[in-house]
Amino acid sequence: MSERPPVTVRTAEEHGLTAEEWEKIVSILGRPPTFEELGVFSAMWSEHCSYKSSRAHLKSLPTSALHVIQGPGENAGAVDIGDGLAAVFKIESHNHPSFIEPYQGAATGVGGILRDVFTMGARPIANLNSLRFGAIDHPRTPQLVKGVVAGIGGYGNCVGVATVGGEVYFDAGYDQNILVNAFTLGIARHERIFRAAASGVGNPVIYVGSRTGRDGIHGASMASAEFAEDSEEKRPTVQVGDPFTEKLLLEACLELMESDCLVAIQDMGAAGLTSSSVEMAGRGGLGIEIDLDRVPQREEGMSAYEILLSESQERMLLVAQAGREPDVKRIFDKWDLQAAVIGRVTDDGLFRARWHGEEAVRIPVQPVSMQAPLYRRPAEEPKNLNEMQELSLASLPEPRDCEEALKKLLGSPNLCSKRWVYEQYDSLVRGHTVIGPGSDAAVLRIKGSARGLAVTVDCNSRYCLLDPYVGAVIAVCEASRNLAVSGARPLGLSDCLNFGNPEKPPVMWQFQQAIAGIRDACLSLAIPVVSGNVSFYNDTDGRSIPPTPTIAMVGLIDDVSRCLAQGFRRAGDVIVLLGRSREELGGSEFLATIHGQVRGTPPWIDLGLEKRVQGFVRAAAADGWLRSAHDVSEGGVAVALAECCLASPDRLGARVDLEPSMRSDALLFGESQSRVLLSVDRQQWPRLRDRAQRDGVPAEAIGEVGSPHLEIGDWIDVPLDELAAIWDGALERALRVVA
Amino acid sequence: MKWGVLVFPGSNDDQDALWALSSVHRQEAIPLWHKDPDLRGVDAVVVPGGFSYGDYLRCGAMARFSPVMQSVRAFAAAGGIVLGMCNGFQILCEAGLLPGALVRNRSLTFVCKRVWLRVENDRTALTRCCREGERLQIPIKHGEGCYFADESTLRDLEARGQVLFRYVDAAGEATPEANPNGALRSIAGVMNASGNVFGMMPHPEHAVEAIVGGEDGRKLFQSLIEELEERAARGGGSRRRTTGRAT
Amino acid sequence: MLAKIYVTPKRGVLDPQGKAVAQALHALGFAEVGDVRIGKYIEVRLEGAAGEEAAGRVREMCEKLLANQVIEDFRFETVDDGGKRS
Amino acid sequence: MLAKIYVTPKRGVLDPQGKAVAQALHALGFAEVGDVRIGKYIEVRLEGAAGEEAAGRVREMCEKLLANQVIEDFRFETVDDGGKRS
Ligand SMILES: Nc1ncnc2c1ncn2[C@@H]1O[C@H](COP(=O)(O)OP(=O)(O)O)[C@@H](O)[C@H]1O
Ligand SMILES: [Mg+2]
Repeated sequence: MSERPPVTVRTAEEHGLTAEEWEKIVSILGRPPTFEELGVFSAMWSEHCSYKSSRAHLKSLPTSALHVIQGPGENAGAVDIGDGLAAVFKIESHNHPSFIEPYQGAATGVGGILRDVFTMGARPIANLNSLRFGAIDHPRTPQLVKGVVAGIGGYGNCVGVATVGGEVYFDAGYDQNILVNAFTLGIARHERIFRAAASGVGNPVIYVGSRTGRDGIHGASMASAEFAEDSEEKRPTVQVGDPFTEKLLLEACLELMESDCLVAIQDMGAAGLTSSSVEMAGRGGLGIEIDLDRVPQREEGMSAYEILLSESQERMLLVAQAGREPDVKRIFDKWDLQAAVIGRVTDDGLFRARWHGEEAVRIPVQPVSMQAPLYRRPAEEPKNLNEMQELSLASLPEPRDCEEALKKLLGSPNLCSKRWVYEQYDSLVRGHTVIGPGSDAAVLRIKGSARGLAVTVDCNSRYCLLDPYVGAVIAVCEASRNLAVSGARPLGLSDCLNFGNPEKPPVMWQFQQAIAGIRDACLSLAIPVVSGNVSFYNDTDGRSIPPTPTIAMVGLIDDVSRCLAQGFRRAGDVIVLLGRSREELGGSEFLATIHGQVRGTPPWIDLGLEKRVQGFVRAAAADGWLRSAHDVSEGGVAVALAECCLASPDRLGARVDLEPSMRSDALLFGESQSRVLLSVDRQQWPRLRDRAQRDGVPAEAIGEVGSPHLEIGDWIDVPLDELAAIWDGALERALRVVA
Repeated sequence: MKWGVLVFPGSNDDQDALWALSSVHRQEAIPLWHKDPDLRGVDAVVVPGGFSYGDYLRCGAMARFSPVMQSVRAFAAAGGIVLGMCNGFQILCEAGLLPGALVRNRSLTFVCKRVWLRVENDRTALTRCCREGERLQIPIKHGEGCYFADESTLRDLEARGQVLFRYVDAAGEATPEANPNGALRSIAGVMNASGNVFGMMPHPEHAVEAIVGGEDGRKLFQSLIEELEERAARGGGSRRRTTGRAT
Repeated sequence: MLAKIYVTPKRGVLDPQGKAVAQALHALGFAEVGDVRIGKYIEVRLEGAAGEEAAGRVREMCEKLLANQVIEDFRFETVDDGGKRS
Repeated sequence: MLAKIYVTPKRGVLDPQGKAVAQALHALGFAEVGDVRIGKYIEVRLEGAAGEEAAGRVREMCEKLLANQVIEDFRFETVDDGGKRS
């Protein structure tokens, strides 16, 4: 390793580190770092790995409950689901890679989150995804959508994990910065949950999975250009997913976990070999020594720096019991995978990497994490917030034709059917799917048990833009409500906090507000946060995305045969509206689609009422009193009613009357919170009404199922077939722009 | 009866096939690992869905060379019952055990949904519990399920009753709209000339329990079970009662 | 030695991808585009092999694995590039 | 005129398809096989076009649609085959 350029504060700055951070590194090491060491620090201290701008704030989230087995801090969170089983889950972003190469970016996003979950010893049973694209008529949007959706499907389908739900929204705020958040849920036995803490001095460190190439090397692009004669050659490349190898890795790792050779395991995600080594050593309070020459390599002539920081996919690092190397090898051989012993656990608290016989890296492990930078960045309310929140209903003309407005809403990209998306996903494989995509939450049975799990992912970023605190409260409530209307009780959530550049005070303010909103909603509904991910720097050309704190939530259903879907089931059933409607249109889909405005304040939310409504629906579902349930969200009661009809297996219509207590547009399309549409047997209704009264939940019979039309008062009377034609194919029509 | 479900690297619906056979139909069902040529005395072989070997070159192209498939070939030649579903169908075609090939869906996208099938021949081991013309609702999930064979092969298939299922609409008509992948003549499943090797793109193993999407697939497994029981009762004699219909 | 192998859909076999690409090219303003057909291009590096015999082996690879002759045709050429990467 | 276009994975970019085929060829006993790389081979028929200008158009098609230059390279040749099918 001769003739290496001197490493200076300038090199550090080119790696995205600040001058103070450089000083810190020098003081930790007692000398300037080598080039490789600098690479390690820059990766470990990047926002992505160190959470330096968010850590201080994330601490305020509630993370504990009796049933929490693993909270934040491991590869994924875990909660008890009875029968000695645990649900293991996490959501993660893959935004930037998906904008550069939509198919591969989205595919590798799915691959990454799957590894996070099976690393814990869980068999993945379901994937979800939350997607944000720019305006549907933005020239890049169709290609991005097609690529991302094909990538998610291409990877998940091939690995054999069902993709059972998600969300897709279009908004000009994401024109230059799409969001691709992927979620995986797995099931593990309590005693087989694995963690990533190295132990046992002398135990071998084993590399398994794909060979290492020059994929996505962090910060290396400019840095290596200086000293490489062939800079084209060393340019970091886009990561390409190999789902087949992932499938083998999944099966091999789960098989290995059934044996007793495994001590610790960690996937190689961001900052690859470096972060997996440092984190495993750090969690175990030990050291790790590796020999880079023994790392299986895909290309010739890779440097130590590249091997350390490569983000090649489908790789895992594990620590096994000394002497059990042959057993490990036998399992990986069976699955035609490589397993190479590349190092061992040490007691010196150092991360050491040798290359060509020399020590290229020698870093004390604890300080890398303990003394990682921590920032309390300045926050300031956006200057235009007050102006954005202004909305005078008086100045908005009421629609002359509400039926036209309903049709326009149902054909809009945000409210139309997402069938075109989810039919590209295998939602059935492994046979857990009781309710697949197309309802409020997906429901999965747990084989060998009467129970089931419900999962959903939600966020209305328009609300968050107008008021990030309330927006985040609503995101948590909506997720929880989606579980309630499926009959499930929330066990925990995983958040994916997508924001702009945290160095901008207004972005930091949005972030803090959103955290406070999540915290308050979680405390009120008693839902712990068990895992999550922060994605900052979602800006392009100085413009930040709307704040998007995506909430993925998992709930339990004691008797899965009692779970509910949103579609009407039987003609003659009574349609019941729970909750209170207010005259509010701020931040609504109606305002955006019909009037082209994003303004006002998001709907009012009363956490007490929310809790009562959810508890009521859950109990009534468990008692088998309900035929269907659907939460009222974007598009209000009219759109929710249409969805209940369109999701009905027999496409049943409805006849509904609403008290004209307010403006027709607010009545039909307003998005007041804590509302749910139920359908119940006529005989059952009086009992349900009494129970609602007892529980302090406003409940009103508003109509009856069954008619080939959807009729709402004097405002709307439209054949279902017509609505179906608008709603069903809208996305496909909108995307079938030039390939 | 004893069933073997092949497991290739990349098989995904192997677990579903095992579940359908053992937990739902109460059969003895064991996985058969691709590297092991021993069929362990099974009475029937299921080639399951998934992405064998990643399906990176062509679906099913690599699986046919595996050691277990050499034994399956011999098993089929001796009249043993072999059922390929989805990727299993692709593998059997690639292996030459069934005629034709499965090419990219007309839409160019993967498609997962429940479809209607019409039973075209009820005198086969796979459909003996169905009625001709009966409709079954069974899911599909594939990116390359468009059945292709040249004209003369198609003619022979039709003439010999080897077409098992067609994609139809709710009214039972084989319309272009009801054809989810562009399959020629809406073909969803076929059998070989001797009537013991079956291939279909839809997944009957995902339609055996009401709670997870219907029970129409049961009739097909039930058919095979009855066939095997009958064969056993005949003392493993002639394996050719319900073969292709000569019309 | 390097074998360059071309696998193309047989005449008469559906090529939905080719059709879609032709349509997309038209939509992008390439009015002169007629038929488009999409196949595979495979480069196989052969160590230590040469001449007739190597060609025979490549043919075997194609027949056995690389092409499905029910739906695809193949052709190939071999170039002796002194073992360099293409 | 006929344009023959070759789209190949960029160097350094993982080619899972090529990797899988190389392994399969080894398993089939083709021990001499080294690296395998799989790309696309596209034939585009061009009506009434010719020469330099046509080549420019083909390049444009590749850049705009046929190759994904983040992960793929392309090259092409044009042959004047008098409008016959290849
Ligand atoms: N990206 C996606 N992947 C899978 N399913 C999706 C996706 N987007 C939407 N869906 C499904 O479409 C249905 C409607 O979505 P959405 O309107 O967001 O529901 P809700 O408002 O109840 O949360 C849901 O069942 C959802 O799971
Ligand atoms: Mg919802």
